[in-house]
Amino acid sequence: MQNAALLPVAFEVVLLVGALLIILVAVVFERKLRYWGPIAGVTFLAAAGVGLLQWRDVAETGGGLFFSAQNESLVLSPMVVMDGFSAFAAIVLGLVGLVALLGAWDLVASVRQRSVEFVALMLLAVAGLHMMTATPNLVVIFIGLETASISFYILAGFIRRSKTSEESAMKYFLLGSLGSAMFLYGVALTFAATGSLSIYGENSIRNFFSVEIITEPGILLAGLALMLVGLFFKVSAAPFHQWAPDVYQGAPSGAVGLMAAGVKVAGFAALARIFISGFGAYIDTWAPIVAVIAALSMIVGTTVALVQTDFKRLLAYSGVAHAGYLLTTMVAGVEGIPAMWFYVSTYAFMIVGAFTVVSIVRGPTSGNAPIGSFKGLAKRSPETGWLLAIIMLGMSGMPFFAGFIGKVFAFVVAGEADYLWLVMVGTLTTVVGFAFYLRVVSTIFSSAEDDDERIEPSMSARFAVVISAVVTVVFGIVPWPLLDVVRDALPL
Amino acid sequence: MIDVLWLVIALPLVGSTINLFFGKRIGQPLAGWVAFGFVALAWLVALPATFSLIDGSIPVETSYLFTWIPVVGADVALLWDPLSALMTMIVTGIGSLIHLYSIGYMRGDERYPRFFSFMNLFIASMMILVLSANYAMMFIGWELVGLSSYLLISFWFTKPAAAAAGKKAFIVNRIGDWGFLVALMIIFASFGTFDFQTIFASAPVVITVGTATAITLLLFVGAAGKSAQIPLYVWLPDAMEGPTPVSALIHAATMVTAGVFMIARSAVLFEMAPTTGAIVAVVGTLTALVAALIAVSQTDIKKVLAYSTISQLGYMVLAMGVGAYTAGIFHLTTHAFFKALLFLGAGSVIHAMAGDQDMRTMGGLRKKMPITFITMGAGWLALSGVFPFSGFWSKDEILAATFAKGGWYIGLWVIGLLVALLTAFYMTRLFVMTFLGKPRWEDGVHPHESPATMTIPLIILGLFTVSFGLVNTPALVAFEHFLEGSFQYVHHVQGLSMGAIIGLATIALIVAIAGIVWGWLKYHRSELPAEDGKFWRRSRDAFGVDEFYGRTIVEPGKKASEWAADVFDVKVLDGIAHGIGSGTRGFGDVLARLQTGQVRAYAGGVAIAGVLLIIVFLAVGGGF
Amino acid sequence: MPILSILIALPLIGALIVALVPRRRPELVLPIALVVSIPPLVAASYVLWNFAVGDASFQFTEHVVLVESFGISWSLAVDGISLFMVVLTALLFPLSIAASRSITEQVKTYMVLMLILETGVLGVFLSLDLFVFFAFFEIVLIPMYLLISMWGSDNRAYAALKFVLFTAVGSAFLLVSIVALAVITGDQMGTFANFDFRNVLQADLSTTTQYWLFGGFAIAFAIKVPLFPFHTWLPDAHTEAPTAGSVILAGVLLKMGTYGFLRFNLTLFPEATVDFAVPLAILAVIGIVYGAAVAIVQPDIKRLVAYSSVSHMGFVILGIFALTTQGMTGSVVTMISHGLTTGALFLLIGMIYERTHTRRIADYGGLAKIVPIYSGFFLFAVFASAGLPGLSGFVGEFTILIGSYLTLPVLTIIAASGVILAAIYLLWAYERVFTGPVVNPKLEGLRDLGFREVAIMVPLVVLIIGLGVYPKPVFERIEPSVGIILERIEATTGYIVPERGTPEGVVDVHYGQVSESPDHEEEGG
Amino acid sequence: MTVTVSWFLVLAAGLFSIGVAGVLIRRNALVMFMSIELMLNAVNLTFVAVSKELGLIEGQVAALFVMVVAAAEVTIGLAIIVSVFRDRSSANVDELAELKG
Repeated sequence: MQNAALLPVAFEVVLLVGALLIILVAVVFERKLRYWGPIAGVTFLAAAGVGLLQWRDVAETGGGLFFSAQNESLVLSPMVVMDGFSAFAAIVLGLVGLVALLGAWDLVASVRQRSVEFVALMLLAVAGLHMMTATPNLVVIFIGLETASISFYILAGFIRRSKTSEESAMKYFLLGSLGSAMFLYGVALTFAATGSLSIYGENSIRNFFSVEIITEPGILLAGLALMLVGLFFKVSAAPFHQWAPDVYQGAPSGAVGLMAAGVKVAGFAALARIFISGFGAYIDTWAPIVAVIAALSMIVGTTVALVQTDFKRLLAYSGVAHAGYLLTTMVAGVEGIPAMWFYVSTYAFMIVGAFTVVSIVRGPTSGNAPIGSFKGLAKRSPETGWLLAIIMLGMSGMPFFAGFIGKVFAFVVAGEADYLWLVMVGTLTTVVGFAFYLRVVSTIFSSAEDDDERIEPSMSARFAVVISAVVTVVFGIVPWPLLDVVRDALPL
Repeated sequence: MIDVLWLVIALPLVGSTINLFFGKRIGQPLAGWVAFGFVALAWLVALPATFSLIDGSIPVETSYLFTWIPVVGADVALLWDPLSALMTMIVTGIGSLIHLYSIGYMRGDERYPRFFSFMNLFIASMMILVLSANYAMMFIGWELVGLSSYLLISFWFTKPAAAAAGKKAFIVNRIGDWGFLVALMIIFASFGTFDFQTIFASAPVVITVGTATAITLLLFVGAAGKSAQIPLYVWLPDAMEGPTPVSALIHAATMVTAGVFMIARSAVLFEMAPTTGAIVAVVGTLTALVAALIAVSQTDIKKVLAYSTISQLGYMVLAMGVGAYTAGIFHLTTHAFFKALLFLGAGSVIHAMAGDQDMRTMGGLRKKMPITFITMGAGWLALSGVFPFSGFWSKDEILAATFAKGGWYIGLWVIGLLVALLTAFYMTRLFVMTFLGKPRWEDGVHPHESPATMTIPLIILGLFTVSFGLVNTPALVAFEHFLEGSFQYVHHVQGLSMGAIIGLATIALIVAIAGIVWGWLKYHRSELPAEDGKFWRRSRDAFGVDEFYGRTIVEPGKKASEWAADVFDVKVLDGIAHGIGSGTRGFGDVLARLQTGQVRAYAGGVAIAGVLLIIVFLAVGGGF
Repeated sequence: MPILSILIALPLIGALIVALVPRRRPELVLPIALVVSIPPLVAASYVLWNFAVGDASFQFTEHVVLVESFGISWSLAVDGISLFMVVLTALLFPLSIAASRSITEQVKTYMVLMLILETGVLGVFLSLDLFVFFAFFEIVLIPMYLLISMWGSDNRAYAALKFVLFTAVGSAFLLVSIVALAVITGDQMGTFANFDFRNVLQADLSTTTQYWLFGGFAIAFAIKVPLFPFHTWLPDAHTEAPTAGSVILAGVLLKMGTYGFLRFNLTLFPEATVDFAVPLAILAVIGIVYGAAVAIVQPDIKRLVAYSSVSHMGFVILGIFALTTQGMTGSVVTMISHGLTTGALFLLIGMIYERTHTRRIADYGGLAKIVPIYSGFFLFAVFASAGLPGLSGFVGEFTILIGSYLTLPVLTIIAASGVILAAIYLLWAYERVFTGPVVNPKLEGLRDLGFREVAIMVPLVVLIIGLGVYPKPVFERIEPSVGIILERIEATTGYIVPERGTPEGVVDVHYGQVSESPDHEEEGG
Repeated sequence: MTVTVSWFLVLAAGLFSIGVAGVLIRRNALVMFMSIELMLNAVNLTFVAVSKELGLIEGQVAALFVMVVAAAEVTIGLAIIVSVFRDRSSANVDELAELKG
């Protein structure tokens, strides 16, 4: 237990320092764009670098628990865990943050003066997200969750005098708070039942089960249920998904990418950490319920996406379905974690790329994005059109795109866990998915009246989309390196 | 000697190819001469082999060429026996003559080379059929002659009737082919091979009478298609839409006899199945009768000959049914000569009449075209069965064989005689209406004798028509003797005494002469007799068989297809698919409607689902 | 030399080359695409040439483990069944590309998609790893979807989506079955999962498991074939697709289904195969008759050919599930032949469509007078498709019928009637389009086929005749591979394949007096 | 009658439920938000009660953290509500239903 080492919290520290630096720079110098953009970018890169360092350190030392206080007056369980799991999350979140920043660049430019806050909030949000993955303490998970959520509430409502943006922020805030509260109550009940807030360590939940018989199983079960509700809500699994389409549609297009991607990554990491690592011994109790929610999410997500006319809502509903596929990996327990990582990390890039394209086509501050407005995109901006098509195919789970590997990986682990019915639901909803993803693809390639109206994406947005598409394609064709990596991205 | 037999197939094929690709450049009439040359060459190649077979210097043998479909043991191999030798001679011999004839007849046609290409193709196909050493290869030829027939019938495809006739011929033949095909399946399942020699040698041991009956009945379905027997004869009259040399070669002399040939080839199997024999005999007799009844009223010269062909094929089939294979094949041979002759003569007449085929506008052509008149006269007498023309000998043998079977076959013999009477009658009618009496042709038509390329074949065929019957008289059974090599596995039935034969022949002759006299009296007068009355009208409509088929088979079939296409496929099958699709969309719509946009509703959803989740957890988590 | 990997990669490399053609030179796209589509044909020919005859095992095997724990590997091989599918694919693509001159919009995209499609199809036929197979099986949808939806005719969006959704529903079941199979295999091998065909083959499956998995595979392949009643996507897809799309769809994509049946269903689940053979054969026979009957009354020439495909593919399925050497071998031959004949028909229809822009039979009439060369080719294709002996279609269907009768006599007799119906729909269509007087004035003065178009047709014509007259080289390469499938079925179930041979009592005077010594016995084997 | 920890837990559960009910029933965004705060306080009560019962300090620390988070939430929440109110002169959430479907 090297309490003194900074590395386990370096990710958060780097991002916080970056955020503070930006605000400082803004205070000291004039609020001009050209300073903090690069600073934020460098910060994200540095954060991802920290993730790599952590990964290497974990590979060497095996990681461990940090920041526990154990003297006579104060006994606090460890607050930070550094393992393959958290290190991988750090790398992914750092890179996703970077890509999201590139994607949001146009938005940053268009909000002018207030862009300082915007960029700082992005950094803080990512810090919060990673905090959810790198702690064994349930309350700290909550704090990370709230840090990220509060930042996102602001980002959603960032466009003043925009009714959609306001509505989006309001809904996100009210419902998000509700979800957070439920999660927290679940934490409290778990604490009440087990007397522990920590997943690892001496006085941990895991140890508790091995030494004590639970006298009040009801409290623990209710606690588990409420924690699940809270996290299901955050990752927008059906039937807790209803906020997502409204929020995504209303929020400024440039900002949605990080919201959608980051929350999925951290949310599933937290789910895996708590339920597989913490309550893994009781997988038989929660897995069937998770499976039902997974099936519901896939069914609801795909069928409702099928009838959407707004691209952002479509992406939101497809996100619900993707939450379902991700939950499918959960029923397999530890075996499913690599599948979860593969899926969520590639999905994060795809969804950021997709929302960046929305931002390119509809403008970074836009709310609504009717699918019709993507007509003829392949002609108006061939590169954007093709890349979006690739991303759509990636999401749909077509072979030779990352989504396919992710799905099959998920199905295999679920099949291994004897959840073949869930796999069947997964494959069939994938077909429904083809219907709406391909609709988008053919819209892109169809001819529009305003064919000549060319769209010139900015350099940064272009970058973001290209990276996203490259990830989609590369990990679709050569997924082996990533598959090897995620096999080690396991929690302690 | 039989090593070169493949040339008999290859030569016409080469001719066909040459004409197909270079015909236009070769030009008229050279293209025709090329085609003729290849067929004649084929005949020449086969000639020495035939003689060797006749004088017994070579045995019956099979010449293996190459393996066709290994898994079903189907080879391309040629069987050279008297039957195939005879057919080869007929096909290449008469084929050469008809090619020669066509050089003049088709002169001026835009697609002259194409015609000869198709004709050569037919000869090649027919040779495949005839020379095949197994059923599989026979089936190739069987279908290929169907193809050539299709191509040639609808040669003048811009005439809708010609196009339709070609299609009809092919499709009706295909119905027969279905039978043949199924027979092949049973043969393979029973014998494991298609090879004639093997099958015939082992049939009595390997298959039961039931199997033999099934095989032979199905083979007969095939034969009925090709040889235009009831109920599949309807294509042959329509086939007259083709150029007349085609009618002569394919639809009179050669292709239509393929069915008979096939039965004769399969004689061993038919011998094993007396039931089939009876059915074949009855079908043959009825076909002969029905066709003759239709032939008496036709006014189109080619239609008369067409129905006459059907009728004569009925005789041959009858012969097959009663087991008189040699007699049937003999009649096939003589018929090939005189029917080819009659068709070519008719072609000559049509040529002279500038395309008119209606006998009511002919008459008195005797003087204008004497060669045609004389040669056709020979054909007329031969077909009518007048002594000593060839038809007399061959037809008589069939009738005698039928009579010899005794029992209810006597009834068939009586019908056979009736058909003989009708045959003599309608042939006389044809001959008289065409050549005798006063000219009835319209102004501007100037009948003339045809050129030498057309008359020489007529003369040659005429000679054969007159004399060929003599090769197989009761006294001189050379023909039968020759064919014995092909029927070595067939048990011969006891023949009739010479006296009975002569007696039966006399009866037949009397009937034939009666028919001629009747016809002569009725038609050899200045005014054509009115041919009305119910019988004549029905007969002229061919008893409405085509319409009947249309009503009972074609239309309902089309209706069923339309129902399947427009209702079942679109409404039911696609309906289910669309139903699933719109069901999914509907489900999505309903769920989307739940998405009211109301924050409180969403919160309610979360709360309710949360409570449910807690309840479920408490319910399933008892085992904690 | 990993020739099969090269074979798969070549079209993809070609696609890259085509993609690099400068935007300003669209006229270069087609020639370049044509040129880059030749190397795959050369490679396929190399494989064909070096294929060891009489060897039933997989040849040219390549095996590279990709993911150890999942048992996923890059495992390629050909046997007698896939060999000809590969060659057919490699042949039809250059022809289709050459026939795509009427594509004027976004030519580059079109050609790139075509070449990607070729890679996908080759991958399907060559990969032995179930995971990789599925990936290729599924990816084929995308280029095809785009080809239909971007260059199709009026109702293309509907047709394209229908095509994808139908096939994808099948794939959904396929994927579940593959996952289950891989997991079961993995369990038995002590690893997580295993997708390798040869390992999967060793897995011990209970009868019930076989039933389920067979069902999953069968649905996917039945939709792809398409087997009645899953065929309704086919007419729409065929009709709306551009010429090359139809050619490839009919020529090779449908074969992925029948190939799948042979390679996976029959090989992996012998017990289920024996038990499900009759129901599937019944569907096949319904398809034969139904497809042909519906084809008769189609007003659209492409729809007519599409339904004829349903009929022809029914023969293939019947031959497969008759479970006899003859039937199965015939099925593979029919797969080849159908690719050639239907490919030829669609190419021809495309050629006339380029000139007249109508597919309605009623708009035509008397074409034979105006465009005789074209008509000649068309008539040839018609008869090839109708199964005229001496042409390829007959060889396959004849062998199927002969073979199927051994185990399914009644069904086969019904199936044989498809031969009659084929003549009806094809000849009637020919009659209406080509014969009679020219009614439609628009048809006057149509151009006959040019050199390029004749050059496209000639290889097909030659192959159709070649396969019809001398199919032995094809048969002797297919038969051993089919043989081991049947051997496996015999070894694991109580089923006994009716052997071709001489039944008791048959006196074999076969060439008793032969003029030449035929080396017949060796050839049969 | 001794007041055991269960009493506190039941009270907290009651408070939490009232909070949830408030969110569901009230239309005013501000009141809804207050209800959420009520839920958080119910959680705090649970933490503290359990912490006392088990003699663990963690629960009390957690309660402190939650208060801080709640405070942060308040600032942001109020800002959003004010911003909406400024635009629409109403804090009735039922009127915020443009985004749906």
